Amino acid sequence: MKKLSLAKLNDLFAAIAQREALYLPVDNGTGKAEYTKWQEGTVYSTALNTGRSAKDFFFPQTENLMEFKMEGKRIDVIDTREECEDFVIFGVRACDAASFDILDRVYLTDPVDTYYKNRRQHGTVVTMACGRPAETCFCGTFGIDAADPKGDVTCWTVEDGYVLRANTEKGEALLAAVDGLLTDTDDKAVQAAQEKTRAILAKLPLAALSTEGVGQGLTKELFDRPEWASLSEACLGCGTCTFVCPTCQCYDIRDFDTGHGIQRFRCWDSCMYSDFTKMAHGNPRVSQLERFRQRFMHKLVYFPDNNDGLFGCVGCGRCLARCPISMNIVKVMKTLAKGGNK
Amino acid sequence: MQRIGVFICHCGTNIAGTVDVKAVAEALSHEAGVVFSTDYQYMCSESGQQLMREAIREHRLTGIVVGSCSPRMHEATFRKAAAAEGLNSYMVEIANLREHVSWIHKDMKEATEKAIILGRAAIAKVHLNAPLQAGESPVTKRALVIGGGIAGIQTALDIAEAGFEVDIVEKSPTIGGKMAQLDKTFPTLDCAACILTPKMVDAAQHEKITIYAYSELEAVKGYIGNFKAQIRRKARFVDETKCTGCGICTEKCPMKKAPNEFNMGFDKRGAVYIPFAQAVPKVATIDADYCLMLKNGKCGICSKVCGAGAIDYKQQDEIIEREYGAIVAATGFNPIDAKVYGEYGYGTCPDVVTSLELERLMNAAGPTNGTLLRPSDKEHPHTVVFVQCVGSRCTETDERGKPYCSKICCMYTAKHAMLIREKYPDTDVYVFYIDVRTPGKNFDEFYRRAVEQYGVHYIKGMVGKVTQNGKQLRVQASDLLAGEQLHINADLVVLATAIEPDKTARSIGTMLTASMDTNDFFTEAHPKLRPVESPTAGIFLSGVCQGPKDIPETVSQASACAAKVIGVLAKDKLTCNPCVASSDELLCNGCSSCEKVCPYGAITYTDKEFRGPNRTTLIRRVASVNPAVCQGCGACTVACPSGAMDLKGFTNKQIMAEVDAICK
Amino acid sequence: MQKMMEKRALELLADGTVSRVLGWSAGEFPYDMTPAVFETAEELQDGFVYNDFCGANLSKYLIKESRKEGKILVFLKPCDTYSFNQLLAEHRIIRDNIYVIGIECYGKADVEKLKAMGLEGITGIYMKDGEYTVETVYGSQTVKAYEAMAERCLACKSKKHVVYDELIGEDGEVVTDCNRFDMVEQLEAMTPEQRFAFWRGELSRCIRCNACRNVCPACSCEQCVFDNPNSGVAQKAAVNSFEENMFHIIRAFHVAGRCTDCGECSRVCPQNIPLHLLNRKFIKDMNAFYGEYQAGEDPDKKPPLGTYTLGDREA
Amino acid sequence: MQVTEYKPKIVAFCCNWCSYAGADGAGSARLSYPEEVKIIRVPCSCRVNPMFILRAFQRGADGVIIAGCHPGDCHYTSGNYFTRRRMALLFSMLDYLGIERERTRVEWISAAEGAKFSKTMTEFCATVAALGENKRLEDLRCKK
Amino acid sequence: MEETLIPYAGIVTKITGQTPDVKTFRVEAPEGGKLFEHEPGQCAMLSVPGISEAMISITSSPTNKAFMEFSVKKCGCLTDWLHSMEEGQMITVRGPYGRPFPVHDELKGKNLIFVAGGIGLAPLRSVINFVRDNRADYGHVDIVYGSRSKDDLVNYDEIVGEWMHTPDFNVHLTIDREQEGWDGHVGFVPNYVKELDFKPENTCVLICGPPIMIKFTLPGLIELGFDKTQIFTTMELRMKCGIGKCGRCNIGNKYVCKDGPVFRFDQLDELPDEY
Repeated sequence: MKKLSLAKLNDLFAAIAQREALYLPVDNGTGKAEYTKWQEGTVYSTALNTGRSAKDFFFPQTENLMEFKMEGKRIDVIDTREECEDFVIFGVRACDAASFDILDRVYLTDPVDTYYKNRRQHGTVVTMACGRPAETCFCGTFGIDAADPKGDVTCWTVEDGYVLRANTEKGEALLAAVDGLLTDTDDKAVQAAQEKTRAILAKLPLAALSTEGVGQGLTKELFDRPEWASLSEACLGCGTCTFVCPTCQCYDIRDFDTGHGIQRFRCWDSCMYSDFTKMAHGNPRVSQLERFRQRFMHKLVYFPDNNDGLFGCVGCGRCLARCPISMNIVKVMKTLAKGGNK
Repeated sequence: MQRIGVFICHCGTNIAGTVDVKAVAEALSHEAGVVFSTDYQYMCSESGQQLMREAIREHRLTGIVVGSCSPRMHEATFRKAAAAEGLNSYMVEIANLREHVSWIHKDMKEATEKAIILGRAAIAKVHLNAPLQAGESPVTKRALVIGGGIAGIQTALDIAEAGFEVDIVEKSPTIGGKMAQLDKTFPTLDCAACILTPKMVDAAQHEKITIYAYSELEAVKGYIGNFKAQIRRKARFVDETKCTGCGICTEKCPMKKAPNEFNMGFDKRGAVYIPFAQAVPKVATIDADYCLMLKNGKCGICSKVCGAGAIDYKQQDEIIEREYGAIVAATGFNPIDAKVYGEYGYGTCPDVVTSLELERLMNAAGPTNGTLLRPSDKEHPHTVVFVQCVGSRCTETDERGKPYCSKICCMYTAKHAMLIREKYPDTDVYVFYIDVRTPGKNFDEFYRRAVEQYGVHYIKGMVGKVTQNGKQLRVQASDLLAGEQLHINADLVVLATAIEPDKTARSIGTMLTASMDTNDFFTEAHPKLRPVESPTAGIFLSGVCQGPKDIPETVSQASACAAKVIGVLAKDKLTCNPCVASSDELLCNGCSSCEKVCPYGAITYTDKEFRGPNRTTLIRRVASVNPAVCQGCGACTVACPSGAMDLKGFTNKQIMAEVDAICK
Repeated sequence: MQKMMEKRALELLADGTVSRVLGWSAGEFPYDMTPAVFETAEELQDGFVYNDFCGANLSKYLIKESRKEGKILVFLKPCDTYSFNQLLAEHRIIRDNIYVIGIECYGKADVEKLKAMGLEGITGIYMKDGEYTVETVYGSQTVKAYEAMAERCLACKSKKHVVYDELIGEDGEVVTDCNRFDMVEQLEAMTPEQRFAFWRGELSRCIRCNACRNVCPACSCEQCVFDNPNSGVAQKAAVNSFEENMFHIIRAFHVAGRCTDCGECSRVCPQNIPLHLLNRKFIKDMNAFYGEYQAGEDPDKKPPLGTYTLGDREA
Repeated sequence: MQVTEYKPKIVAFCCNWCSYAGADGAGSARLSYPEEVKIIRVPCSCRVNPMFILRAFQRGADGVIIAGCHPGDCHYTSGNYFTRRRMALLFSMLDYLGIERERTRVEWISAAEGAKFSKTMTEFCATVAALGENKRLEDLRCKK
Repeated sequence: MEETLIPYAGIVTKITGQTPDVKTFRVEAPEGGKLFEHEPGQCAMLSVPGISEAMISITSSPTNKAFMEFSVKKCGCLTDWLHSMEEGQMITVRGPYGRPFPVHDELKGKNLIFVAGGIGLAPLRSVINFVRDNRADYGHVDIVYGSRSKDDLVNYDEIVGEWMHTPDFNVHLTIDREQEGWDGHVGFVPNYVKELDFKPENTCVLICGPPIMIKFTLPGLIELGFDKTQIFTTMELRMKCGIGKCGRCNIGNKYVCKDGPVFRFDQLDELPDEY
């Protein structure tokens, strides 16, 4: 393990930024932190988490896939892909770091999504262990340890500085490059910090939330549960939960006529939208009930079904804080867990 | 994907002179969907249309783009040609390469580029065009003529003769208009009353004509074939049906202080009056501004003397509603107020009069019984000076006058001069003019008679000032040809004041939604080819309300106008404009935003059943548009937030496609 | 208040006046109430909650709910009654199927404000004497109620219920000295460059989640133009600055004269974009150009964009 | 050194009855105006949806002008009154967003006012040219 | 690196009108030949850039080495556009997507019954022609094909001209209502299947058509003694990516584009009823 003194944090950023683009949480002026590109003077925000998740780095809200030149009867397909530049994301929390595994399961399985892979290969993730989790946090429910996040490099805030640990080759390369700023250290301070965090985690209101009643193989049991009706009743059908969610990965492919060619781009889509599955002659998910159910069944049943029991939620709590009508996955899980034969 | 044919017209050299038509046709041939592109000398000619028709057949065209003159000119021509070949007329779009390109741009390269862009926009639109079918609407077989002057009377008579009912609405107590006030008429010098009054009587007696005199148009709704008009019948305080026109009341009325409008205020009339002997309808009218009974309830003499019991002091304005298939504006004119030209002394010197006032001073039925006397001292004038173009043909900077030529002044002044010289050969007559304009049959001969036979002094020059000089008027003027200043001591000065549309024309134009020019003359649908129609369908123009004209011209225009009206009324059904709004019921949420902005009340709402999820039925309120009532303005399409309301022929997507093509 | 509302709802359910009750149900935390429909006395007693965090405007749910069998009871705050009236004027809800109880309101709290004060790990919030005692896993703290009041409530335009069948609590008055246009005026006073920078900063955060639109009682189209592939302007993502502008300008324009300024758009925005400032600009302009108009106040009054006068100012 | 003036793209929505005819009138009278102005014919100025205006800016227009009949002269009685209200509000909103107010305009031009048409377009073009390229409402995807 | 989302541009070399609302498009690579190989039952994403993209089953057999064919019914934005196209124009194609009919294993050596309604013949045609070209590998073949009217029968010429003359092929055509010039069977497909009294032994059924047809044919087959494991169908849902990532075509945990479109009926039973 390596140590960075408190005073040298900015030097670390400068050193990284000299090599490659560095993104870290910065207060955006509305009391929320968002990932922002570091430049001299940028102040790292220690806020618990960013408003938007870190998935944008690998799965941006919109991205161009290709272009078409159309002339008369002719169509030319233009591959606009370019090799991505190396970059570092600093300060990713355990939940978001875990979300990358979930996205990988989708985008890196055959056929590989080359747009995603390109970014993933060139991005180095530096995680930051949590110190002050909030009431909306429940990453522990999905076996994620907020005190020991994954990532290429893990970082802990300790009393007199930061302790860093490289977890991967990419991480080691990063630390090696800034070695001049670091000193060797043992894991005592880290353990103390972790204990403190874990003690708080245990006191959180959602600490006891379990995955009992949901998970792999429960499609038949859960699909027709009557509670879906009341759970989905107030849902506005907006995309807030999906768009702030670090694991939601549905997308739409659209064409845009620029006047001198067709740009085909993809953008985030939401299974909560009424037109998500709409076809020329009907919609298999006719009402918000079906759409609402799809989102939670996907995270809690279908995804685990197809991914060895891994849940499609990391407990970051963003949807809890952001849903306009305060309906969320925790309420769904608790309702489903309560009496399965209502 | 449409199969589009592009036809670029040279319009002789009108377009081809500035636009490289071959290059345009070539460039547009590469646009998606264009399967045929060519240029031709005159697309609107028979052979041009033939070329288009052959191309439609040969290339199985589904859409046409013509690059030519304005669609306001030949859109209909090309639509007809397409329809003749079985292609829906509304699959034709025009790129305006003449009025909007070749005629305004000089640089060949730039004009050609612009022409190509406009062509692309038209192609982009045609791609989204859909065949449209015109609906039909019924025609109310009655016409309304607004104004009862010679124009209105002639139009009404002609329409009535063709067998259709006509209503004349006249704001004054009698029809007849300005012509009734005239003495003699040029160039034949027959007396105005002699030729006008029989027509007035004809109108009054015609079974198809109803005259609403002393009435004003209140409101008009509807559209061609189906207008609804509200007419205010102002209270005459005399029952028209009972009054015999005997005139006893007018004689006995003790209140004799009302200025007599008919005689231009030179004499007085009673509070109850008949404007002139030949008035139609010949009924008395009580002037509420002067009637003692109406003002303070004391008098009532007319009521007592009226044998027919026609006087009704309690009469109220009445509003009647009538339906019409066509409306004619024949609102006429007035001379401008000459007081604004203070330098001519009008209003301050009593012996400075206007030409229309002179008409009354010379008329046998006028205040002087036809003897020309000065207003000031009732003496014979020995020197008369006429001033031409008072308020006509003014430059833009002169805010008092009109930019146009009033057209009739040269001729009536020649007439006046001639008549004075004939009746009173001892009188010297001077005419100061800028130009003498005498185009018209026998006009120039008439003018030359005035100069050569009657010895009228025509002086090219301007009158600078007229001042009172004792009993006489001192006229300062310049003789441009002699290059000298003149001072003339005159007994009478006559101003040939400009004429302007009647003040009521503006509000009537607004009611009729008929457009007007800056001078408040009604705009014709086309200055040359459709001179008697307003651009608003079903509204026609008769007489001076469209522009200055003399009596023969007015009468011929009035008849032309009647012919156009008859053309509408003769039809049992009119083809509607298919470019109307329509609502997509699947998108409409029945919020009523569209209804609020529809000027025609064409939108109504119904509760309809729709299929909901899981075989349920939903009842929703949705808008529907009556295509016969909708005129296609599109106000509703913007009021509609969901985009349910769209306008056929000008759909959101079509307009956006044009925008895209233009901005590309 | 909650007790009175619950009691009255139980009575109306029991006597058959209504068959359902639209209110709020309890959440995981003291502040995350979800709008809910209760059909039985048990459901009401179990789950009905009303407190200072019940900010959601329930009127839009009535579009769907008033079309169902039976009458529904709805609790409306003063500002919600304006939305209700506007929906009524637009024929979107069926009045006969709704029983409106107006509830007095002196402003709702905004949990975001508490969190911005550094209150993390909230486990309980208790109201007493104009103060909130906020308990967190990191200790407890008291906060003055007005410090936690939602922005929209600080600029409340009316405490009057414009429609109701009965009232619980007092009916208030229209707030004549409300300062809701202050921020609009501040922006107007800036240079175009400053305004452009301000709005770029705000709108560039948009993630096009459509929460503002979907919560808006005025946005009740069967299908939004931005969702309709045939409209030619359909967009799904805030691809760039243009599309951000386009969406928000057109949305504001579509609700202009119909927006009651209920403030839901800004409340729900996950990116804290002050969307109400767009709507308020239109409201302010319409008031200034065409005379005072408050959407929802009088359903029979013609909206500014549905009428005109001959002497209107030029564009 | 000669500075080449910026040539803006101008979209002019003209109502069929007055302003389009006014444009024809300008043509008939050979009253020129810059070729940057391209006219789109609409039945009435009230047909112009704010979406069209934004669309034009998106696609590369630098200025948008809406021309209709004079108030009181609308072929459809009231269309231009609604245009006036809508555009007053829309333009004010654009201004509020910091988008140059001068890039948008409403003008009343009658069928008889060919001279006014030409003058208005010339002036508007010059105003927009002075502002330069539309940056604040541009869509980079549509730039070549 | 290959990216499946990036399509090939292909030339539509031939357009054949099949019925009033169905056309068959022959697509070839610009340099000639096929854009890619596929298995019977697989689909491809056809697109006209700027218009839309849609998943269409490949109706030609993999044994056809010269070109691919797609039969398209006019029912939306893209299909409307395709129907208005002309020969020589280009479109884009990507794929192949999805799991094919198991022609190399489960179906091999079996008697095959094809049951199709309307445009539902399109995916089956690929299998039918594959079977004709590998005749020795399969047993007896029955084809039951029905449509609203004679004019709505897709590939009529091929059926009458070729399939009817293939050894050990029985083609049973039916139309919904009596029609002049039709002396064949009249009636709905489900009833006709029962009337034909097929034997379940060593037989597999491949069925494709409108949901209502499938719904009523299935019990008939069960009645005749067929097991759900012997019956295969192919599904259609809204698809965008074609590779199980965009998230919209799932039924439960299965993605139609990746895990389907071909399903065996016993597999479908495992899925929730949301299609």
